[in-house]
Amino acid sequence: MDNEQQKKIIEATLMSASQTLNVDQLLKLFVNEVSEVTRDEIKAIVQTLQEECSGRGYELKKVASGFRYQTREEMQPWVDKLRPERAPRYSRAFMETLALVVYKQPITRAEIEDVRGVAVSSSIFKVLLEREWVKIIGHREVPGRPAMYGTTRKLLDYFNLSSLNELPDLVEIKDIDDIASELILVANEEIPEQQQLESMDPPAGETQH
Amino acid sequence: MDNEQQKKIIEATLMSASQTLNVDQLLKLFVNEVSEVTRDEIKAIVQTLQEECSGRGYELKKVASGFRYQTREEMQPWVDKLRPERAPRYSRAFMETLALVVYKQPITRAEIEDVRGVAVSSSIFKVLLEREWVKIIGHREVPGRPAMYGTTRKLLDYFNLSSLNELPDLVEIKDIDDIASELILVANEEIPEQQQLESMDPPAGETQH
Amino acid sequence: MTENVVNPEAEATQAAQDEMPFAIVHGERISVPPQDLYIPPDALEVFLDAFEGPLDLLLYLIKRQNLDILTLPVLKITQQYTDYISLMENMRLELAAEYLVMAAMLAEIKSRMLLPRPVEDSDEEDPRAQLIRRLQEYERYKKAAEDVDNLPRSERDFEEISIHEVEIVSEEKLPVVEMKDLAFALQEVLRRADMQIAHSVKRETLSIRERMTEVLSRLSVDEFVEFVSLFSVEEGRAGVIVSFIAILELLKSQVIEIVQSDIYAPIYVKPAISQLDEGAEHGQ
Repeated sequence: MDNEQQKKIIEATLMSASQTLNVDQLLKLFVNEVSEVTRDEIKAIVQTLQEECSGRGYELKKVASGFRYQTREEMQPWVDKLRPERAPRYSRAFMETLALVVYKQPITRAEIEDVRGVAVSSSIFKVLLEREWVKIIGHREVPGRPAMYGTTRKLLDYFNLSSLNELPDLVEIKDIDDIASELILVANEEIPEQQQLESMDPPAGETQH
Repeated sequence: MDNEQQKKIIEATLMSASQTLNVDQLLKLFVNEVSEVTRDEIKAIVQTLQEECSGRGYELKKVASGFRYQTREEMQPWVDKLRPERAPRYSRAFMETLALVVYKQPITRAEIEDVRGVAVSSSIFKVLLEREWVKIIGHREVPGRPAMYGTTRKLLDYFNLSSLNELPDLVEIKDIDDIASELILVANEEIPEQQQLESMDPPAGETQH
Repeated sequence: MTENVVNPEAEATQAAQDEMPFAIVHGERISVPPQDLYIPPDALEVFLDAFEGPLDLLLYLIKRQNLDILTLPVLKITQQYTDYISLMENMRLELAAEYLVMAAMLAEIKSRMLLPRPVEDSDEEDPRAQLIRRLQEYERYKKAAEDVDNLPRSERDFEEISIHEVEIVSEEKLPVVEMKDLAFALQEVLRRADMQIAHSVKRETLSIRERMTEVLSRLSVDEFVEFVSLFSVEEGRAGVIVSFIAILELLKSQVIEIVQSDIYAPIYVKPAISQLDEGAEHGQ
């Protein structure tokens, strides 16, 4: 079997797959075949296929759990024209809860509620767990042993990411920062300097300017 | 919008569609657009897309209700390799019927029904005959001249046996554990890989005949 | 979020972005809800959904004040906040509870700012700083939620492609039968048969059964088979006996017939079909 044939097989498989496939899964296409195919060869073929998508309406994308063909984003407004149903919308409460799990995992529900200042409805967790975007990754060893939540590969897949690293950075909210520093100035006039500074230091490592 | 862009839109739409799309539907992609697209142009674009599939693992196929991308037939055996096969199973009635033919041949349908205590559906015999595991080897000379069934060479081949004698003699054994252990012995020696019992370790080079 | 939420939310956002559409004199005490915040009571419930909680509301109010938290920070905010939740209280008690906690906190801060600070309290953190840190953290994740929401998303921003698979009929999809299954099936059916009646299931060696099938198979091809040809010497004594018993069994069950035209003439075996036919023809 020549390289061209292998490429066609991988292409047809990825095109018709209803889920992402990784290199290990693609390797299984060629087990027990006379001509052995290596991981590196699979990778090279996938890369060739990716390059061949250039200038087409679709692309071969690498996301967290593997590779998949998908339409290009700029095509979506057009593709949508033939679709009667709309993609689901998610509420702000849902997205804020999700963002907290994404950026502060592992995190308990109480911790989420603490940051948001409001109770998180059970239905939000139900949907997050049902969609397998979020999973319970352990329990915090405090009274009640609350579940700690973390994100899944499926979530990354859904948001077209291959790793959590690709998420936008948590931004420093400038205005409030300014408020804080100005507050220190004002406060410094009122109370002794050093206590103010201690209490106002932003948490280490999160500062970015 | 140039022709290239129209082609990409049609390509992405057909690729992501869950059903076939015809020219009329594809036309709807471009309604209310500044540059009007005609039916003939759509047809020409689709034809270009079809030609561009040459040498690929998939094709753009025209079927009765429209166009759809699909895997090439010669790719499908490969694509199928990754599909988790849910092994179909035969019913208990089927297995008991087969067992009776194997162990009590030549046997008529009435005799099988007699032992099983219930009627045997015709479909079971149909499948047994279609798989060529069982054949009619004669007729019993009683009223109605019922067919007598026996097993075939093909069945022995399937179980990798050279003679029915190599099947465990089960009639007298009442203890199911004995059967099981006896079967494992037989299986270890005889059964080709794909039919092996899950519970069993692969025969470590001890095969004997 | 339901459809009717969209408008108020958009308005709220709009208002937050605008440079104070209604003039509020710097430092002026506010005794009524701000104009752009005033909602007819029957619309309040809808409006409430625009905020994700007390921190969200507080953030909004601070932004509306153009971040002028320095000169009259807590006092003014507290005023607005309490005005706001007093409206809310009548409508949505269960929601109002969370907002009330925040109001209490604001009131505490306000009171502390007013009171002279005792020396021993100097260890304590400025309650304003604590509140600001909470607000800061909340806003940070509020922004993160927007960022995540803006990420290209399956279904909304792109489609996963899964083209049609041509179906090919493959014979390999036939069910797999293991010998084990066969044996268990027999065991099961015999056990049931035993229980039903005294159905006699005699021990019969498979070799005889198999030979019976073989003999019948040959007879279905050739009508007449020479008796001797059914035996093969290579099988040895045991094999010959098996064949012989098989033939006797077949004879006994009237499946076959043995004919010999003359003494010492070759013995033939044939299917018993003709016997029944003849019997019918001759009236017995």
